[in-house]
Amino acid sequence: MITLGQVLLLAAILFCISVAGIFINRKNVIILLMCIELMLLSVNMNFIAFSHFLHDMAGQVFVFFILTVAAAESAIGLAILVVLFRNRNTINVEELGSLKG
Amino acid sequence: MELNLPLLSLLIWTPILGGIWVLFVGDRQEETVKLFSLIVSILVFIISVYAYFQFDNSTAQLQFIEFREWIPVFNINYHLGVDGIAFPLILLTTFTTVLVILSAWEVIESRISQFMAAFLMLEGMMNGVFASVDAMLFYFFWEAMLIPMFLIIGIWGGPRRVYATIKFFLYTFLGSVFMLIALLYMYSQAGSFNIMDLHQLPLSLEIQKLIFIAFFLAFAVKIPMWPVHTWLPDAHVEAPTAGSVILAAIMLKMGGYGFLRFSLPIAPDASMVLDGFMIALSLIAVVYIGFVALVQTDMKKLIAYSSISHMGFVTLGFFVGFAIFANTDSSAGAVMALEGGMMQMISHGFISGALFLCVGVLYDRVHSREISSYGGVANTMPKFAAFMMLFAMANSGLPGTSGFVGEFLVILGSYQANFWIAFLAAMTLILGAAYTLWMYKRVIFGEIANDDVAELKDINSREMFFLSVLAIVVLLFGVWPAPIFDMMHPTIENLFQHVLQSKTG
Amino acid sequence: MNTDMQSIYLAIVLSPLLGSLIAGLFGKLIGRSGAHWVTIIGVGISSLLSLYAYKHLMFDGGEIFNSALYTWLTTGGMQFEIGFIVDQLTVTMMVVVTFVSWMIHIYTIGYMHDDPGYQRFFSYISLFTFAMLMLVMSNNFLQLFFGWEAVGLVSYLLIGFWFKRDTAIFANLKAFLVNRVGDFGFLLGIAAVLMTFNTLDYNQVFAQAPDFANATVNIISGSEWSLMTVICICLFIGAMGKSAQVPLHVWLPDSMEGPTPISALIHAATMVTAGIFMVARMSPLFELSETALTFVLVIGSITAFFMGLLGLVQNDIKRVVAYSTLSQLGYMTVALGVSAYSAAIFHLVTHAFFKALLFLAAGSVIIAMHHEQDMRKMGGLYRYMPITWVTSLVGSLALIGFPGTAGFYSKDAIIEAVHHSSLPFSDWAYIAVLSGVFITALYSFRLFFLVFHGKKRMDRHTWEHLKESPAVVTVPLSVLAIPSVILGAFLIGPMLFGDYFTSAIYVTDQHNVLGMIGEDYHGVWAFTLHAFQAAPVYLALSGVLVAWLLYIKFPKVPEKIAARLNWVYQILLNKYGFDTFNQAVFAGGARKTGGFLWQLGDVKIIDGVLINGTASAVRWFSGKIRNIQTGHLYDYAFTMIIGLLLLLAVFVHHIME
Amino acid sequence: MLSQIQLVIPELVLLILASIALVLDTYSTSKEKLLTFRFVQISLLTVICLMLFLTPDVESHAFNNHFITDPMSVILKTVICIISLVVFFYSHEYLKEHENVRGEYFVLGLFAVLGMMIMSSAASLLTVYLGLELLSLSLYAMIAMHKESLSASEAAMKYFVLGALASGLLLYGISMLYGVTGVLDLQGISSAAANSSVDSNMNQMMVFGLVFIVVGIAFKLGAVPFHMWVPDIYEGSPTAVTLFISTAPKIAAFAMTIRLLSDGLQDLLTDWQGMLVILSILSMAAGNVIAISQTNIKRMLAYSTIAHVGFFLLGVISGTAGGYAGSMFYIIVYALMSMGSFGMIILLGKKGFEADQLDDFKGLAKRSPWYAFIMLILMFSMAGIPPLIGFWAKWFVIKEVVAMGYVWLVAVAVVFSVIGAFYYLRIVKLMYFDEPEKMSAIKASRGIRLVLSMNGLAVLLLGFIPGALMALCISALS
Amino acid sequence: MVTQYIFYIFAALLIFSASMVVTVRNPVHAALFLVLAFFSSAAVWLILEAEFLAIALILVYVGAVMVLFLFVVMMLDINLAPLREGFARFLPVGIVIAILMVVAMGTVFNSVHFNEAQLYVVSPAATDVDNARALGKLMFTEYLYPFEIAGAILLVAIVAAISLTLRKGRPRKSQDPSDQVRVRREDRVRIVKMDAEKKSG
Repeated sequence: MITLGQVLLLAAILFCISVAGIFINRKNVIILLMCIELMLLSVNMNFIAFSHFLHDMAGQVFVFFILTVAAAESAIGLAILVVLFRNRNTINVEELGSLKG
Repeated sequence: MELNLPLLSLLIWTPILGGIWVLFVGDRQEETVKLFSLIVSILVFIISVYAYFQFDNSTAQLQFIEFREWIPVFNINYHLGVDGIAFPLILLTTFTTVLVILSAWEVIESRISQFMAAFLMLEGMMNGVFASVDAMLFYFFWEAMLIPMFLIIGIWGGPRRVYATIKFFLYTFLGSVFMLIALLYMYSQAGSFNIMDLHQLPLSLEIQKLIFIAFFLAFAVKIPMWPVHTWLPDAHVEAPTAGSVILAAIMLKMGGYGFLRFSLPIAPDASMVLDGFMIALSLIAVVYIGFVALVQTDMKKLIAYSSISHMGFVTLGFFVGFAIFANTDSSAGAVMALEGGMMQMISHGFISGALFLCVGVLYDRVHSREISSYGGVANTMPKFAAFMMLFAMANSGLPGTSGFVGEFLVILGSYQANFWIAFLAAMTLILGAAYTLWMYKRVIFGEIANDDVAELKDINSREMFFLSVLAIVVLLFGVWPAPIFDMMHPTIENLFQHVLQSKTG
Repeated sequence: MNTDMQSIYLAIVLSPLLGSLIAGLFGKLIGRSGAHWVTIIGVGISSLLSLYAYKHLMFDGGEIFNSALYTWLTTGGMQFEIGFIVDQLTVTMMVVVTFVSWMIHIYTIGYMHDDPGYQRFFSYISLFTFAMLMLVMSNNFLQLFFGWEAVGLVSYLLIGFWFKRDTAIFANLKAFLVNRVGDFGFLLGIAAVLMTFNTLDYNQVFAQAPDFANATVNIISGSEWSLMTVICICLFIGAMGKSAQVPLHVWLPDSMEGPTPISALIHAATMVTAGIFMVARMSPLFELSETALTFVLVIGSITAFFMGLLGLVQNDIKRVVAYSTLSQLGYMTVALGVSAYSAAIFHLVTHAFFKALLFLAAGSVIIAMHHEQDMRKMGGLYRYMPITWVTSLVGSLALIGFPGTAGFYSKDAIIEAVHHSSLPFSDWAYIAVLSGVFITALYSFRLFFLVFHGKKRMDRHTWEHLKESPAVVTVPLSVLAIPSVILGAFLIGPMLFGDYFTSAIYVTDQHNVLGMIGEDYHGVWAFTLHAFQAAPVYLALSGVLVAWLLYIKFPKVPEKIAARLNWVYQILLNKYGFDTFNQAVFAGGARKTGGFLWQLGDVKIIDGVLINGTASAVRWFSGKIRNIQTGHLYDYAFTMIIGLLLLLAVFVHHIME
Repeated sequence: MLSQIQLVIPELVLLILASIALVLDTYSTSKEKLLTFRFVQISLLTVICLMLFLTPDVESHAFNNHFITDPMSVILKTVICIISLVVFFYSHEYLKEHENVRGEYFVLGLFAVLGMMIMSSAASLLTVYLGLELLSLSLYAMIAMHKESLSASEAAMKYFVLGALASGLLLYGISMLYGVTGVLDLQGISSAAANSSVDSNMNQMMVFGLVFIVVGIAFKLGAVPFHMWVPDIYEGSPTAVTLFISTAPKIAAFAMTIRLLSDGLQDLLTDWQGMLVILSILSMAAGNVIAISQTNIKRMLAYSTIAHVGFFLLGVISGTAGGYAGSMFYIIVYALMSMGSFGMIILLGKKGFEADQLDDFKGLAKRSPWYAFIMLILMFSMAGIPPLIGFWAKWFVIKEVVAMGYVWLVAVAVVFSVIGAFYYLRIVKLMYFDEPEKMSAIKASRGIRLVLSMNGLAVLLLGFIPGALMALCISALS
Repeated sequence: MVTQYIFYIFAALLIFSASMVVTVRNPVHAALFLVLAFFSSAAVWLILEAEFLAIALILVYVGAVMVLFLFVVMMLDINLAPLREGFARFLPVGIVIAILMVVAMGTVFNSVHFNEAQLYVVSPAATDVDNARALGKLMFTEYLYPFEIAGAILLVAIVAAISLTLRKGRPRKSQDPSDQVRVRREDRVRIVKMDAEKKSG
């Protein structure tokens, strides 16, 4: 039988990967967005695990909302990406540094 | 006749409202602005004089009390009242402001309305500081004052005005915030900001020490004491004449006032423990700064330094009391020293003001404050030379001028504490005379140094007026200081009695 | 009775003040003549009234006046009052001061005749008279100090009267500062008095004084000092300043930069004697401390002898007289030291007259010489200015103490007194004053011969215009000459051996030297004859003789001596190097200290390091750490994660426990 | 059910009106989109009125504890709406000047307001999260809406990524809390937290979640080290949006803080206190120090915001109702001040020219004494000098902290605020002591002149009579 | 027992694909790996008896969101050359941080041996309730208010996405002198950090 701890650990690892992804990725904004998706995924994993072991639906409901929001978020994110690309003709993260200091 | 006016409120708000009105009139009608400001200041002075006649010399209690709720949730009140310590300073303020406005009459060309407004508001706030019984109200005015002064120095000041004014602002601001912490702490203990309540608040010695330090930072910067005095020379030098006068004549006094109103009565035990420290600093101010003043080449700087050294006498007078009491186990000498300090503050108000006005008179003509660019002024400006001689002598504490009284009493007092304190304090007799008269010699005496001096016009009637008024006052209080002492005596007597009771436990 | 005396005394004090104010403030309006009239009248009134007061007190047996005018201030249960005491001592001083001053007012008309600052000058000297009167008539230390400083102020103003001259304004600053050094001690003395007696009123102080005779005070921890000694020495330091005792004498010779009438009035007759007067006034205190008296004695004798020597090498006519003043002041101080207070006052009075006389004579010479003061450019004037010649002869005789002249009695009395004194160092002092007599004679007649006799050394133009000075000059001379001769004979009896100063001066029996002398005093005539069996007279005469030999008979010799004893000569020329020393050490030292403290303390450390240092440090730091904000997303994310880890770390550690 | 709906009427109405506005926008053809703008303003006014008249001041829950209305929420929501009203006004002026008026801008603005209102009266972790997202998403879009501006799109992207990261962290924390307590509503959580003090295991788990939640809050507030977005977004976004971001959302963030930390986790006080102390000190230090070396006023104000947040956190740290009231007062006052400051930048700006360099303020006192004076008031108020309201804000907060006995913390705070005073003074210096580079007078519509003046005077007058507002804040949290 | 192994397999797959997402250069590949990640996690969810969400994840995410991603990647024909450059030097940092976090979290989970027993409230196991129905039921009763908000959020997303990407006609080429005059450095010049040229040989 799987224990809660294992699932949490899995989620944690996923979380860490996505976080690491955000700052080791220095080239492509799209990958950043994907990392965010991963992060949300790990959070969902947490919720579902808990709701499973608590025999409580609330967690799943929460996941449902997270999915919704994530969808909306990625939509907007991509839209911004498009605008950005139209302005600069690149989505290279490293060139995204005119505001600083 | 006994008509019940809210005198203190009038003293505070008349000038402030006047100032606002002046702002709105703007620079278009210069004459109106000047005239109006003058009238307002004179009016305020008259009110204060009227108050003087209402003032009851026989009691140490607060008078002219006004009380309104201000911020009820925190029991902060619009609570005014004056006693023998505050009231003389208010008179000084109202008196000086009139002269200051006169002195700026033809001198300030740009933004005259803002200038006058700044001074009127300043006057109101200064009266507010002296009249507040509620600590927060006090702090409110205390800090608010920085704004107009900041602008006065910064806008109408000399070449290095920006450096000077920012230095002035940050210096004093840094000092004051610690006072605020102390006040808030005591509020958390006492649940009230009424200074009189705070006087009664029992505090352990350790806490008292911290509170004392906090207040010390605020007041030592303001008065100023060595080693936190370096803002003053810069501020004085760069400020326009009128600004220097206000700074020297009144702003510095707030530090002294603070010591009397807060440090001593609120932290008496700490004051007693730390009095050695305070005395040491005061003596350093007297001697060290005396020497420094000697070598100044800029008249205003020189006077600024002499102010610091005179303020050293004030603090000495305030804090030597414990030693005196310990030595003579009678409060007589201590009270004498305290009152000496007070007197020193007041007379210094007149004298330093007068000296700055004198420098201003020269500056307006030659546009230099350097001693070296003068010499033999007496040849072209005999009247002026006479006045300046008087004030110089007063500055070096000549008997018969008000400058003597304070120093005399403080020295007499400190002798009762310890021979060597008196010895060092008395050094000022020599140093004071040395730097003042040496400057006088180089500026006023001698052959005509250069063409500027040769073309000098002697003082006009306006300058004649305010210089002679000051001269009269200086002499009057020199030969008959009794009125001032009668005014403050009960309060200070009472203050010292209070200070002698320990508040610990 | 008392009240109208009070109004009289007030009039005495205020009329000069009034005159001064009018002349000073409205000088333009009233014009030159107006100025001198109003002041002369003012001083005249007070002078006459003083004479009346003298009569009232001395002959009509009027009682001593002592009361307060008004309360200056009240603090700490102490009252500081302004008030007068008029007793024998005071009234004597009043007469001297007002009379001499009056004479000098008149004299000034001539002397300052064509000076632009005419009104100012009159205003000053009247003001001085007022201040001096306040000083002598004060019945408490506060007012004494007021007068003390006020006369100082006026002397400052008058020395610098010709404020265009660098030497003058240097001299007046110097004079004021040196006096301040004295006042420094004086003020401490007053403070000590107040602390001890809780009052500043003379009578109360003197009344309590004996109780504190053996009181001690702890100045430097460990060593107990006699309280009275401390008080007296402090006070005496003040006197040293005013009365130009070594080492605070340096200002007096320079003060000759002032107009001659001033030198006569302030720096010979009156102000400089304030110190003497003060000590006499304080006799009840000084009597309680042998140490203090000895101190006074030593200082006095040093001044008397060594300052006299300096007179020998001066060529400026006024400076010679100035140095003689110094040494005469030394004599008075010596008298004080041996508790012969009345002798001191006696000498003060006589000296006031004949020294004023000498100065005015010198002044009159200077007028004739068109303000040339170098004696080497004079000579043979007696033919042209007889009155001046006679009067200055009288003055000089009085000065050297030629039997019969006023100076003779007072000086002889002092020498006698020292002779009888039993204080330590008194025998040393005796030698000093004796040899002083010879020296005095020598330099006085050196001056006399150089100026009035021998061959004319002035340039042609001056020579042709040589003539006697106008009446306004000569009249005061003559008027002053009379007392210079006769006054001594009149006063010596009552003043020294009579009960002149009944209550004003107090001497303990073991110090009462005058008493001892008094035992074999049998009237003026005997005293005078007796003098011929004593050294002083012969010393004086020999002095004159030597002077005659050196400056009339063999005028070449002095140079030879100077050349032979060059090093002595140099020392004397340099006035024992006091001035150089002060300039280097005190003046220079103070400026160096100031510069050092300012540059290092204020500019470098406090402002440079602490204030601006902090500011620029913050600025620099700000400029550096703003670069944390690289503008790159990944760095931001990184920072956030680090922050998260930091918090977690704090907290993981927290759960490990 | 109806009674429940009654409680959410303001939100509901706003939602409906926003949707209507969306439709209406397609019909408003004018270049200035006056129709939409007016409508949006009116709808905000309506909501304000509803708030004042309908909502009961008693605390009451609805929708299975997803929604709460209590005095605090009512006051905060009202303030948010009022501020947004003014902000939209400024924005409209700005957009008009730059000929870039977009109807969606205001619609999204309304949705953002809705999000803030939801946050203010969120009673469960879920609603907190959703409200937050509603707000953030609208903001991202509003920034990016200025398509031509390079800096705007960059800012938008940065804000988006970091914001997503932050909400991810927040979610992780929420999931932990949920896992430990098994509930989502804050009441339940607080009761669980109360028990957690006995069960160490659970306590640790909760604190573990708490860290993530604090991070989420810190990001929203912009506290160091989660502040990195603030300067870039403030500088990059068009001033109109910066103005918005720097005002109302801060208040929402305050609501969120109180909801989560006080309503939910008051029992973990000691734990989050520690974390906030670190954040607060770091923020005050970094904010004040870095601001000194800025040349772009928007960026400078961004750093000053960070510093203010540090100060604001002090009140929360004290952990008492008084302290929260202090923070509330502080944040409201701050919103007022920063509104004015950015309004000033808008006033000075012209088409194609953002007056966002410090030097653009040179000699303003000569060009226009009155606005220089207003700016002077604002700057001194930010520096915390009486007689201006900014002083009372600082005063209130440190008073509470002192009362809690953290005097050392206050000492640190005041020292930094003195350092901070320097760069406010520098602006005054530029305006008053320096000569203008060009003497051109300021030309702006009467409306903005009026509003700006009111704004400045409010800062001044409230300084003389801060009592009422203070009392309000206290009553809100008692 | 079996489920456990299945869990392990999918967990491994999930972790692998996730790490691929963050490491591969080509965004298309990344997107595809992400899809894989979603699939595997969906599997895990099924094990955890969240059937509806598992399906939703596949349908909504893989079906919609990921397609959107791919669409964007394709639409903006980004030349991948610059994006290919190695980021190996940042990898270690990332790994270190990742490890750190895992350790941090791991310690927590170990220190608190999580299992049903230690959870706060464990409601009785719901017997044979249809997961989808239960969810739906809750959605429209207890969670009505959040549901509404979610609606609003989606609306915002739509509005935003449209108004951001929609272009009104082609951008004008005409030039505006005032713009050119008032142009600011920040808008025109972009400082791009570049490594120094490598010396060949």
